[in-house]
Amino acid sequence: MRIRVLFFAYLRERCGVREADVELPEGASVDELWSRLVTRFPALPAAPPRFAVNRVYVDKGHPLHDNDEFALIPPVSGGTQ
Amino acid sequence: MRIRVLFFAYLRERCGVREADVELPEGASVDELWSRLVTRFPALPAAPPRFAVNRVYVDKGHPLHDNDEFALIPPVSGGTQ
Amino acid sequence: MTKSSYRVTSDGIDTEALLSEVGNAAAGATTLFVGTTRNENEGRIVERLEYEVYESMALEEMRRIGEEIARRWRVIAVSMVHRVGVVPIGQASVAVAISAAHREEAFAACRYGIDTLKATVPIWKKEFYRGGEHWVGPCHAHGATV
Amino acid sequence: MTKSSYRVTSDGIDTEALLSEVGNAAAGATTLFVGTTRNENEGRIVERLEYEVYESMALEEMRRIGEEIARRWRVIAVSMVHRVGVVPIGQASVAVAISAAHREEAFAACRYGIDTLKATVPIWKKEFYRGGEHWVGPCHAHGATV
Repeated sequence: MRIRVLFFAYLRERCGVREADVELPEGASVDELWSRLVTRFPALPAAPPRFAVNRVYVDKGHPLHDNDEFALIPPVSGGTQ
Repeated sequence: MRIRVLFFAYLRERCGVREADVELPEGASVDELWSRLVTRFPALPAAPPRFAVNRVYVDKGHPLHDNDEFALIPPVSGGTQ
Repeated sequence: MTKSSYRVTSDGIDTEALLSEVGNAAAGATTLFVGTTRNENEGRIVERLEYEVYESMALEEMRRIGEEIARRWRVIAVSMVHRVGVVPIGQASVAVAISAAHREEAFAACRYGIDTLKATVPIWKKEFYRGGEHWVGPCHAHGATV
Repeated sequence: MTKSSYRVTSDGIDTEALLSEVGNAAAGATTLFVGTTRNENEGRIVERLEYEVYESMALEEMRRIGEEIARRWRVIAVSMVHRVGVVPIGQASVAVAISAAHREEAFAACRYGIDTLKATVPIWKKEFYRGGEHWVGPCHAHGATV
């Protein structure tokens, strides 16, 4: 299955991409996708950011499906104090 | 000494006056002024409202001075909920 | 040093002016509370509202509230305004605006400001509804129905 | 039934429009929070600010916050807007407006709204200051100084 991966803010700058497609075996979870990404983008930090699948926060055990939109969500800072 | 007394809201309407002058012996307190007012304005309620002297809340023991501005302050309701 | 403004007005309340009044380059957080006259109170349909004020004391009392706010929280500016006279239903009768570096202070100060204003500032509201009128206050026994 | 509006915009935030959006004859209390870009953060003089957004998720997340507010408090209307792109110093970057019958709910819902928005809505702030730039976040180790 194919997952669309989105990069934002400092992760986008460090990895130098806005998005990437990743091929994964059926039934793979967010955790497995993160491992794949760390290999492909060595600039990713060791500590994972938050993850969203189809615009909803998920934890690392979340199962992925073909065509899911997966986002790496660095610490957010909407607005000011 | 002479005290200027101000009436507001429902107390103004019940007593039918906006203000009144009251002569009191030197050294009289708010409490004594209130007793005098209850006699002069029988429409005043038995339970006293809050009192202000020269635009500051005071308690009933507060001593009065010549030309003080004394106000009967019914329950306030600034604004809405 | 806190910037402050306290007003009693018989005109409509200009919230935009209030917000720009408390604006400041150091202010990260601005809070505004607006109290609006409602068309209903305790089951009665309110047709008209009128506010009476002891103006000189109301302004002094607002200033005391502002000074207490400045003592308790690190705020940059405080503005309070209360409309008096006839206030049409759905229009603002009171507003409190606060600016501060951070939102914690801005919220706490605004809440304290409106709560204290409503408890201590000598302004009285009279509701006119179908079949009666009523001075509104914590002690409803004081209201007179005609 | 709560009325709601959620927006991400690259234009200036119109607080007056936000306030009239949540206006309602049954609303006695309106609260507004405005977050403004500051000229200083942790001792650095900030010259420019830029916000990046994951827009589709940001709007969904704001809607989820609004729905949670409607579940937890009796509010009449909720509006949230976040500005993105370059935001000049001193201008509003985010605003939350709430109307309710009573001020207790209006304050609680507004506070929850801005706190949750700042914690969960995927928007990132980059500060540009003399000699560097910096992605702002709870974890400052993630910032890159150039």
